[in-house]
Order: sequence, then structure tokens, then C-alpha cells
Amino acid sequence: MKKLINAPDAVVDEALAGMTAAHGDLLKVIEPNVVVRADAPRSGKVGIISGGGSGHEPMHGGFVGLGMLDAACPGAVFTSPVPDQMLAATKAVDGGAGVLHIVKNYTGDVMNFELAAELAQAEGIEVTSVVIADDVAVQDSLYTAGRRGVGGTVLAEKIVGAAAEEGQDLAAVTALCQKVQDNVRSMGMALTSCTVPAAGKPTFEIGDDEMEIGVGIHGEPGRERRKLASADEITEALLTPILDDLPFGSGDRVIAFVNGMGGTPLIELYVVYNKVAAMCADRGVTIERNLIGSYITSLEMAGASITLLKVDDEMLRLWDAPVHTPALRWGA
Amino acid sequence: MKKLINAPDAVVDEALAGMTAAHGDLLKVIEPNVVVRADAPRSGKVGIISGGGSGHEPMHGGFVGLGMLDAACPGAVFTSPVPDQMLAATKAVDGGAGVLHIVKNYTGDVMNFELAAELAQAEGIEVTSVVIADDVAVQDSLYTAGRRGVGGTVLAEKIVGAAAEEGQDLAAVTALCQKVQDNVRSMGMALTSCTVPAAGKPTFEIGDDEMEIGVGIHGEPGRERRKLASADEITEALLTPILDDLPFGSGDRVIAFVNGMGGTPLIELYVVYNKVAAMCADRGVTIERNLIGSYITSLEMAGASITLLKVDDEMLRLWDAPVHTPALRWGA
Amino acid sequence: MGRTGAHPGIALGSLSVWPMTTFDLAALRRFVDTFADRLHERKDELTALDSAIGDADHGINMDRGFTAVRGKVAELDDGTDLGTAAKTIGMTLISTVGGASGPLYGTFFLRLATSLGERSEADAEALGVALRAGLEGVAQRGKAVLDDKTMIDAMSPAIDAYDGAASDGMAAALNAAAEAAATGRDRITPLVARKGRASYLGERSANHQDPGATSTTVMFESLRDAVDG
Amino acid sequence: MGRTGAHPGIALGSLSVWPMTTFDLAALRRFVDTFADRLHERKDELTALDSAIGDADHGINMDRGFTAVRGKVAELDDGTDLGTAAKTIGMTLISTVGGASGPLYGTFFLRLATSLGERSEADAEALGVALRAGLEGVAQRGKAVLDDKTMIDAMSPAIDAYDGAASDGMAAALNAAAEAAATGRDRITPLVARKGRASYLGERSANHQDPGATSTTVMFESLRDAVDG
Ligand SMILES: Nc1ncnc2c1ncn2[C@@H]1O[C@H](COP(=O)(O)OP(=O)(O)O)[C@@H](O)[C@H]1O
Ligand SMILES: Nc1ncnc2c1ncn2[C@@H]1O[C@H](COP(=O)(O)OP(=O)(O)O)[C@@H](O)[C@H]1O
Ligand SMILES: [Mg+2]
Ligand SMILES: [Mg+2]
Ligand SMILES: [Mg+2]
Ligand SMILES: [Mg+2]
Repeated sequence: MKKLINAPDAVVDEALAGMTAAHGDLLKVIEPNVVVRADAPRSGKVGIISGGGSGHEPMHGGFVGLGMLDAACPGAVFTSPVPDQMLAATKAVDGGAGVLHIVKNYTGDVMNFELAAELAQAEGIEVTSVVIADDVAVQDSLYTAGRRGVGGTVLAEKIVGAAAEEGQDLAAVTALCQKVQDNVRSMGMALTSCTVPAAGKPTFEIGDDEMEIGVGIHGEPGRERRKLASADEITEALLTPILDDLPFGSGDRVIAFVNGMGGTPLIELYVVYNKVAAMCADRGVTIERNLIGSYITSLEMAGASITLLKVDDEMLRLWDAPVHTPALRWGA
Repeated sequence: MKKLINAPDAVVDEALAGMTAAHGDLLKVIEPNVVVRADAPRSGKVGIISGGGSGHEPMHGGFVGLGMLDAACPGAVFTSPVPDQMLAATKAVDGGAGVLHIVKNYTGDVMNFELAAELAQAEGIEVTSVVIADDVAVQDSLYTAGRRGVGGTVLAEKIVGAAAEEGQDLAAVTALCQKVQDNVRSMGMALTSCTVPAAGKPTFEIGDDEMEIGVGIHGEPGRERRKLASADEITEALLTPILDDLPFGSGDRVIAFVNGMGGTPLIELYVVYNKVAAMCADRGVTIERNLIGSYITSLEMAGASITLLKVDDEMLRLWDAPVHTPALRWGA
Repeated sequence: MGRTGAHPGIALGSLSVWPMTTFDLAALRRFVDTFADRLHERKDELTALDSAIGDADHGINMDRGFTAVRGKVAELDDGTDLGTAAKTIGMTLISTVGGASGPLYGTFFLRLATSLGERSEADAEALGVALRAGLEGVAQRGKAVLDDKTMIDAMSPAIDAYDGAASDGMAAALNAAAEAAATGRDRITPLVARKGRASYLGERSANHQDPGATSTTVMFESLRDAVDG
Repeated sequence: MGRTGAHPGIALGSLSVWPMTTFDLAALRRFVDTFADRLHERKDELTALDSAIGDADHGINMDRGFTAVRGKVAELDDGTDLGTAAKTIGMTLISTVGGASGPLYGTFFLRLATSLGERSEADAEALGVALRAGLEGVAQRGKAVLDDKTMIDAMSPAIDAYDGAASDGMAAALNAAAEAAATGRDRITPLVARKGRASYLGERSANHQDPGATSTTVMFESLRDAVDG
């Protein structure tokens, strides 16, 4: 295992200490491991919190700050956080206007957030939850755990964070988050596995001429192993199911998000984006905004995911609104 | 070779096409492969251009925009660009106030920029050059090629770009760039090699328990191969020579830049930053600002570099000035 | 305590002799130690199972949780009732494990706690009732049904087997439970997962042993050995 | 043309018979084709040398450059003078190679061009003068001296050897040059580099063959074979 770490057990705590040292103007870390906006709670503002396993940096801690998250709850690597964290986060950010939990659809995340929401409600804090489940690699079904929450989460946090920042109430913010979820679709792939620090070896073995299509963000194998293909072929393999699923059609306006899995350099993401732009143009889909970079990662995995969000003027306005977090910043 | 590419020869062009598609509001790509600010030339503004081999993304193309570079010249992967590019860039951005070339100290870069400067001057454009040579892994000597230009380049481009943006003249901007160069020091290390697309295999072989200390940004072996060590030990191995070289001492104020080499995830960079902050505090060095992320990379290499720049109020003010480029953005 | 009792007797209203095994705090402590030891020993195995069809953390999660539980249970007063002790386990798991297994195993022990209440000892029947309450808690929390390929597929047959053998005494019932858990664990290996992370793999989840069903089997084996031991 | 001439004669003011080999556009074209072919064949070898002590691109760079040069030279009119042809090579290299080798080899051919001027043929002496002008251009541009472990260490002895053998004719002189280049290439292998990328490796650059000295050797071998062949 080749990592810039001191000890597998210390990674999360030391990274949080590094974040605190680096971004004290934006955030603080409170017990038990909750990243909270420096100026929380803000009276009258709906609190937006999210969380999940660590190993997806900058998500979620890197999105705490003005116009995005009020708090983030990092679990152990790839392990959803415990309810104590979400409860502490909820209490820390509640400014009297209630708190929205943005939850990625993983059994563990859903259950731990649910427990926390029950506890917070018992303490008199109004809590709503929206579950993000945007991964088209997973078939949607009532009888299964449903789709995973992946790249759409980043877009949801930005847009919903902007709405909360401008003073929208809990019902409006919750409905908006659900609207983002209803209009966002993603799919990912991996060229390599990654190594969970405490496990010490790669989660899966993969040949030099193979790739995994339809992976999530936890180093798990994907839906299918295929022969390595060109960037254009891979982009088609990811984007076609996305376009067909919602579906996205002629005249639709989107935010296109090309995401690196952690070990893939930016130059390759631009090669992918080049094809995304061409395919969207072919379908008559207008890319109004884009985001290209490694924002929701699987440790050092090489690979990429693509996310499309169908937007209207209001969502675009909120996307463009000022944001100032360690990982996303504009207009501020 | 596992990369999201279509063909080794097409990577640079397709990535540039992707950048054009993504960031048309900020930049355009003109022949022969020059990334130019969308609104260039700006009358009366000193033009700031840089360039170098590709494979270091987001450097330099990702730094074209308001408050930073007016143009960037991307060569083939790890190969300095040709003078035709710098000449075209210089002509494209000249607004009558002259053009500064920020050159990383590699024999190829220096010679190709020199040729371009001669040609531009022959066409009546005033050109100055500053060579960035901040890598303390390389001994400084009159009889050698000297130190490599690495992470300090990013900080120089931001600060100098701000000065040009606010209307400082060529002499002032050139002197400022030299001042940054005189006060900046860096050092890097690698956990893995990287693969030049056209070469098709890793530049060097390295064992699972080994690392390279003192690497540049071209996948070349470093000064020394050592046994893999902890993040804290590695940080000490990089930062101690940096601190001792300038030297940085008690009372000094710095911008600290922890950079990923392309394949190292952000969580690890924060572990490194945590130690950087502790070591600077121990020496009485105040970190006034920080930058943490993969900004000057070696394709998919895993590893990191550390850069410290000793600043004064003026440099800090310029660091804080608005910047709006694909890769760095604040205040705009 | 917790072994076959010192004063066996004829159970009222029953033709068979009920061995007087009871489950008390000492037995619970032995269980916790045994389970914690085995999770620690088998951490890599459980994580490897989770690597194949999940996210490579199940062994790490369970080991982290039961290391914490061991410490908390060691701190309990000797006079602590079983409900309080089980609640301590459940709360500790919920607060330290995370993932799917944290709330699921946590709920299991919280429901056990409610069922056991202020008892300082539980007989075979009371333990059976408590275990079933735990199972129901896991089913409610996780919404998994049989054949979804989860810990439910080890836990549910184990508790059925326990009930079937309860009349032979706690030791026999726990033995039957441990064997049924293992059988359940193996029975579902060929299946395609419909719940939890493994479900994201679709067909590729077939022919892999479920990590949670495996740790549940270890739990029932530890319970048997703590009581029988 | 470019072979031993059809009408050998006694050189004025010389006791020896100067074989009447001349270097003309046809020879230059054969040289370009030969060098381009060999660079293409040996691209991986040159890149591998550059992997050990550089950035793994020298073969790629040279192949890209001479592929372009081959095309440009093919387009030249048959009546083109040697200066124009050499200038085309130099300009093309500068515009397509990049890196250190682009300006260095580019300058080499530009200086050759200046020296050869409007000649349509060069005799052994004129070619020697031109080659030395090229070497001086490379030295000025790159500021490397002997033993810095660069292409200079192949080029400089090659041209010295050329001059030493020039009285035996162009073919002999180019043969001596090619052999001296190879000797120079090998001589510096043990040295620590002081210029170019390899210098960043310090002591670790020792005992590796220099890529640029290797391509320069291939250049002189190609020149020899183009004239001699
Ligand atoms: N909905 C569910 N109901 C019951 N058990 C479940 C459910 N989802 C997952 N599990 C069990 O949890 C195990 C995985 O636990 P663990 O790896 O610790 O959590 P995570 O999946 O969050 O990483 C699975 O092997 C399965 O037995
Ligand atoms: N200053 C110099 N003078 C002469 N030759 C040099 C100099 N620097 C480098 N070289 C030669 O250039 C070769 C490397 O060329 P190449 O790999 O194409 O360029 P780069 O080093 O820019 O990647 C070296 O092997 C060396 O022979
Ligand atoms: Mg997990
Ligand atoms: Mg190079
Ligand atoms: Mg798991
Ligand atoms: Mg090279």
C-alpha cells in the first residue's frame, strides 16, 4: 500500500486536522468528528448537512462553507458515519429554521441518518431528509436497495446550499433538493481499484487490459468488467445510459459534471469532457454549465464518472450564486 | 498503460478541445496550440505568458483568465513547447505594454522561450523573461543547468498575474516575478512513476516499499530512492531542506502550497498539510495563506510536493486579488 | 454461572427435563469477549469477503465496534441487569461502527435489551424471546427479507432453530442456532443480493459468501461457546 | 551524386589524391531519409535511455521532428541549394520538436545552412566547415562543454575526427566522424551529467548512456551511410 499517511487508523483524524489548520476561516471540527461552518449556527437559516464515509474528498468536508454545506459528517474510510455525528452536526447548525439531511443512498448511510434524525427530532429540531440515488448503473427497483448516490450529490449540495443561504425555508429547500435528485443521473467507471488503508490491499484485482464499468465510489467492483477501451468509447458507455434514463432530450439544458475518481489526472478528464460535449450537442442537449475535476472520489482509484443535471433558470441561478468552501469557490 | 485517452498522439489536442468546450467564456485555443484569454489582447495591459510540456494540468492552460495568465503554450507531454507557440502567444496577448515570459528552468523550455523572445523582439514587441528555479532537490551551481522550476511557478503566475491585471508596467511586473522567484522554494517526491502516453510504459520501475525523493514534474527519477516512510517523515524530508535553503526563519510569513502529483488524492494532501503546519509553527514561520490540491502534476504520478513562498503585504494583497481561471478562482 | 445450573430440576408442565442453564452478566461478558476475539482474528477474512461484493470494510467495522463494546462492558458494575448491558452493547455499536452493520447489529442488541429488561438472568425461553425481538428489529431497520442475501439469512434460521431446540436447554438451542446460522450463510452464497451494497453488483454478487451472514454466524457460535464453554 | 565523383582528379596544392566526393541535395535527401528511418526504428531505445535519466521523450521528440523534416525536404524543388535545404531542416526541427533537442538540433542545421549558403554541392572541406559551424551553434545555444554529458560529447569528437580525416575524402572523414561519435557517446556513460535534465539526478546520472549523444551518433552514422552508401 503506497499512501502518504502515517497510520491507517489516523488518516481521517489527521486529514481533518489538516483541514482545520488550512481552512480555519471557513470551518471548524467539533466532536465527534463533525466539520462545521465556522459561523454556525446562523440564526434563521436552514441548516444543510451531509456526510458519508471518508475517502471521497473533497466531498463532503471540502464543501462546508458559504453557500453550500453547514456541516459534514465524515465516517471511517468508506463507512457511513455514526448517528452521533449527524446528531451533533444537526444541533450545531440548527438556527431555528430546521435542518436538511442530504443522504447518499447506501443502506448504512440511510439507516445512520435516520437514527440521527429521530434523535434530533426528539430534541425538538425539525429535520427533513432527501436521499440522493442517481447512479444509473444500478437498476431502480422497489425490492432492492435501489440506486446509489454518487456525483449528483455534489450538484445537489451546491444548489440547495445556495437556496438555504438566500433564506429559503425548510420546505422549499427540501423540495428543491428532491427536484435536483429527480433530474440528475450519473454513471462511473474504474481503471484501477483502490486500497482501503485499514485493509492494506486493493479491494479488487484487475488486469492491465481491463476496466470496471458501473462502479460506485467505494472501490467496489462495478456492474461489469470489460476490455479496456478508448476514452470516447468509455464516455459513450457512461453517457448513453445517463441520457436514455431520465431521458435527456433535445432542448434540455444541463449542468455537465465530469468527475475524476482520485487517481485520474485532469488532462484525461478534459479528453472525456470533449466527448461529453460532442455527444450532448448531437442530442440537442445544451450544456449550460460544467464542472470538471475530482470532487467525489474513491481514494486513489483511477477512473471517472459523468453526471448530468437537467436544470431550469432557477437551478442555474442557484448554481451561479456565490460559494466559498475549500473545494468549490466562486463569486466570493 | 491505463489512461482515459483515445490515442497517445491525440491527448494534448483533445484535452485542449475539451478545455475550449468547457471554458469558452475564459479562453480560446489558437494555432499552433496556444491557450489565450478570451478577451486578449487587452490594450495597455502587460501580457503574462507561460508554457511548458503538457502533462502538468491544470498548469498552465488552467491558469489562463482574469488575474493570472494571458496565454499558455502547451508542448507535447513533458516536452517544452516550440518557439512558434510562444511567438504566437506573445503576439496574441501584446496590448502594447510588453509581454513577460514566465519560464520554468529546463534547458528545453529556456532555449525555446529564448528563441521566441528573440523573434518577438524582432517584430517589435517588448519581451522580458523570468526563469523560475525553485527546486531545492537540485544543487544550485553556475556549472550545471541549475535548479528546476516547479511549484513556485503556480504562485508566481497568480501573484504576477494580479499585478499585471491591476495595470503595473512591464518593469514592475518583471521585478515582482523575480522577487517571487527569489523567495520561493519547493521539493517533491513520488510514490509511483507515471507513463508518458507515447512511451506506453512507466518511466521508471519502483518497488512497493520504495519511493523517490527529490523528483521534478516529468516522471523522471528523483535525487534518491528511499524506503517508503510515513507521511510525517516524508513531509520532514521535503520541508526541512526547503526551510533551510532560503532560509525561512522565525517571524517569516509564507504562502504554503501542498501539491499533489496527479494520482494522489486530496485526503493524503491534508495529512501532509497537517505536518507542514506543525513544522512551520515550530520554526516560528506564519502560514498566511495556503493552497492544497493538484495544480502542477506529472500525469498520474502518485506523490506530492511542498512549496513555501516568503511574502510581504504586497505579495499577499496580490495573492488575494480576484482570479478567474478554470483551475484557480476567487473574488470573481 | 451461565453453565448448566448446579440444581437441575423438572420443569413445571413439561415432560422433559429442562437443563437449568441460564444466561447472566457473566455469560454475556464471555460472549462479548469471545465474539470480540473472533472478530479481531477474522477481521481480514470478513474484509476480504466484503472486498469481493462490497467495500472492504466489514471486518474493520465489526472489529472497531466490538473492541469498543468490550471496553464498555468491562466497565459495567457486576450488578448490572441484562437489559442495561445489552443496551450498552447496542448503543456502543451504533456510535462506533457506522455503515450498514452498525445500525443493524446495534438495533439487534437494543431490542434484546428491551426484551430482557431488568432481568439479571434469562432462561432458555427468555433468551429465545429476546433473540427473536432482536431479529425483528434488524428486519424492520434494514427492510431485508429472506433470500435478499444479508445477515437476515443467517439470523432468521438460527433463531428458528433455537426455538425448535429450546426445550432441550439453552446450550442445545444455541448449538442448533449456530449450526443453522452457518447453514443459512452457505445457502445464500449462490444467490444474487437484493439489499446492501452487494445488490449494486447485480448478477456479479452471486457465488460470493455474504460478509454480514458470516459475522452473524460467528456471533451465534460465540454465544454458544460462551454459554456452553 | 554524392558518391565518389565520376571524374577524380588531383587536388590543387595537395600531394594526396582527394576523392571527388561531394555533398549535394540528393545526398542530403538520402541523409534525411536514413536518419528519419533510423530514428523511427530506434525511437523506443532512445526513449528508454531518456527514461533512465530524463523524461522519456527523446525518441518521441526526434521521431516527431524528423518525420516532419522528411516531409518538408521531400517538397523541396530539385534545384534547391544546400543552405535553403539545411535551413528547412533547422526551422522544421525548431517548430516541431520542442524540448532541449529541438532548439539544439535546429540550431545545428541553421548554422549548417548559413555556412553552406547558396552552394548546390559541398566538398569535404566545405562540409567540414559547415559541420563545425553547426557544433559551435549547439555549444552556444546549450552552453554545454565537453564532459557535461550531452550530445556535445558525441558531436565534438566526431567533427574533430572528420577534420583529421578530411584529406582522405568525405567518405573517410564521415566514417571517422561516425566512429568518433560512438566512442564519445560511450566515453561519457560513466560520467555525472552537468547539463540537461539528467543533471537533476546528480550522481544517479552516472553509468547511463546519454540519449542525445546516442541520437547524434545515429546522425553521423546516417550521414556516413548516405554519402558512402
Ligand atoms: N438491508 C439490510 N438488512 C440486513 N442486512 C444488511 C442489509 N444491508 C446490508 N446488510 C448486511 O450488512 C453487511 C455489510 O456490512 P458492512 O460492510 O459493515 O456495511 P456497509 O455495507 O455499509 O459497508 C452485508 O454483508 C449484509 O449482510
Ligand atoms: N545544454 C545542453 N547542451 C547540449 N545538449 C544538451 C543540453 N541539454 C540537454 N542536451 C541533450 O539533449 C538530450 C535530451 O533531449 P530531449 O530528451 O529531447 O529533451 P528534454 O531534455 O527537454 O526532454 C540529452 O540527452 C542531451 O544529450
Ligand atoms: Mg462500508
Ligand atoms: Mg522533454
Ligand atoms: Mg462494507
Ligand atoms: Mg527528454
